[in-house]
Amino acid sequence: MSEGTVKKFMFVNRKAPYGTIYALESLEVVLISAAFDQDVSLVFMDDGVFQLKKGQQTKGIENKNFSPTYRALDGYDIEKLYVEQESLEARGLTEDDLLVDVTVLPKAEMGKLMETMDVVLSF
Amino acid sequence: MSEGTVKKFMFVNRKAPYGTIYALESLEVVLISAAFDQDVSLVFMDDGVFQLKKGQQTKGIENKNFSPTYRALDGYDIEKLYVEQESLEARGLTEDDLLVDVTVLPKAEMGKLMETMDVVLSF
Amino acid sequence: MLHIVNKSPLERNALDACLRVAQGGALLLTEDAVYAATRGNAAVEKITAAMAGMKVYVLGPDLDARGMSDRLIEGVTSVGYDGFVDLVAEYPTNQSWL
Amino acid sequence: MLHIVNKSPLERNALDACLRVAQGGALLLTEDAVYAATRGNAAVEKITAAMAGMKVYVLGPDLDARGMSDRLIEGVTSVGYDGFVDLVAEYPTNQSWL
Amino acid sequence: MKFAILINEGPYQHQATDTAFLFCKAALAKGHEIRRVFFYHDGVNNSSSLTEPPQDDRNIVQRWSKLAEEHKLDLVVCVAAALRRGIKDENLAPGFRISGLGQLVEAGIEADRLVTFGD
Amino acid sequence: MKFAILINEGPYQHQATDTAFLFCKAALAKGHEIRRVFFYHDGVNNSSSLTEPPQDDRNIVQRWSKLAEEHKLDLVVCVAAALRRGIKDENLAPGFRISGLGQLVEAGIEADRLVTFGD
Repeated sequence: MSEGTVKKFMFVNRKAPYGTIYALESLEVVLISAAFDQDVSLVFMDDGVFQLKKGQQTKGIENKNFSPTYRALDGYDIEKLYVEQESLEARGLTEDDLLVDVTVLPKAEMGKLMETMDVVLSF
Repeated sequence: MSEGTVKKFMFVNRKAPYGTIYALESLEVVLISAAFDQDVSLVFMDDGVFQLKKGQQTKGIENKNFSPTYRALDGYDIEKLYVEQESLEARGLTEDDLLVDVTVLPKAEMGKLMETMDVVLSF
Repeated sequence: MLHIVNKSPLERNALDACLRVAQGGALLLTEDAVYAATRGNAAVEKITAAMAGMKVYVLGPDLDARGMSDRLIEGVTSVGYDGFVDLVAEYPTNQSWL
Repeated sequence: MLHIVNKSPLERNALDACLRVAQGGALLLTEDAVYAATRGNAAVEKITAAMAGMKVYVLGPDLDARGMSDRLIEGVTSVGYDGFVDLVAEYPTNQSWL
Repeated sequence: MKFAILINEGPYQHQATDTAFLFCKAALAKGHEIRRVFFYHDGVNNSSSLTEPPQDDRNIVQRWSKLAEEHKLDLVVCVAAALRRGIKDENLAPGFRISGLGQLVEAGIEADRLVTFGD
Repeated sequence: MKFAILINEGPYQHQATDTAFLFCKAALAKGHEIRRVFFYHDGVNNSSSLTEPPQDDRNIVQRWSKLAEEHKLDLVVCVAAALRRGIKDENLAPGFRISGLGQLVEAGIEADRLVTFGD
């Protein structure tokens, strides 16, 4: 039954990187989903917007810097990246601070986008 | 060296019961500490005040109701129970809602009490 | 869609995030989130405001466990695990605000 | 005493709880809490207010990991793990606001 | 209706897996199908055959194994998350199997509803 | 100075154990003594001999074992928390030992400072 089925998957990232593993392991699911030819959207809101911050240097915490992977998403045909505007603003960030090109949406637009999905996974 | 040493231990409980195991496992440490004849204080603040709420019935979530243990603390000579007033108020609770007798302290008094401790453990 | 929140409203930002973004549908409060719909909790105003645009449910067994069943605010519906299942079936999509 | 906070100020209430109760001493921000002391974060006001009564430190390696080193607000001191150790040694008691 | 379940937290530490279990039981009692239960993040720890809770407490792992046996449930533990956390075939409880993340995406595609339980 | 360390979260899921490790290394480098590292709650999962992280990632468990060997550290895993979560002698990594909660209280009494790392 999954043969040929294309669903709209949304991965909602709401947590900061490194403090917990959710950001990293969420990215692993996203990469796998690409292999299934699904319609994939990524959302970054709340502290999740920090995942996309430029200039991460993790040597001091002896942890793997996985942020370059966001730049590679393009190569997996994952191109729909959405960031909530209010979340960016509350953290003093702008689009220029982010590693990748994203679509910035105000909260209500983000909510409407969610309503159009088939499967929403939140990390 | 521990022979005869009496330190002031404070256990700070800030989390609601059942949602996570911290409240239950914190109680286990507290009971053990009694066996070491230390000067033990328990603090309940933020969602930790919910640990002391009367009327807990856990059958529906198939979990163990450990709240009666708070009533047994007395028998272990653990009698210093402090609750932060602001935390109670923000949750619509009063002393009458609690399973055990406590000393209610406003935030600044709680902070001063903490300063008098030797070891503070937070759960 | 069905929005599911399982975090205390006074400890985490999950409920705030959900209510900020959600466009109607239903909200189910489970686990530590049930406190949000209990009389006197500082989060009650948010729930009351949310009820204008969405149906609000609470998982009854979680209320009972926490000794808060007699404090459920008016207008919020208490359901069991079977009601939780029905809500998931009723709404085409759901999201857990972790 | 030394207060240690490791939670993001916009996700959890740990920093709020600490600042509400703490009576002076020092505050060390680690892990996701370092965001609280970065320019433009909604929590900066709280940190600035806290600095009137306590010394505020941030764990540098955590700032670096998050790409926020160039945004540390003025008046907050960045320390390494060795500085973390020194702070623990300097203050007779410490508390981690988990 | 066909459900898929995602569980992101370990046993005892968080209530998430308790809620997921009671949800599954209720769904099965109503005649729904559970297409797959996928364990990710610390959720993989739900499959450890070595857990031994106190006598008066629920046995979370055994409870899953039993439910799987009774209803032929497919309990899948993410291999990458499991390796990180020390879950292998040698300490895998009955009824669980270790496989890749693709099983989660596939479950999301094939099920009518995917419900996530976590922290 | 004598330190005692309490770790409440498991490996990889939370940064707490990373921070604790780097804190211990720094304290030892400064000539302080680590009287004991006590693993509680999900922290007991730091002692699993079965973890196998990806090659390019840190090996949290081995790192503790190695530090324990080099500095004769006393790494104690709470028995009650360990049983709940499936940590037993058969999957206990080198350098760790399983014992009771009294070891935590004792460490708090004997050390000059107790520092907690958790979530």
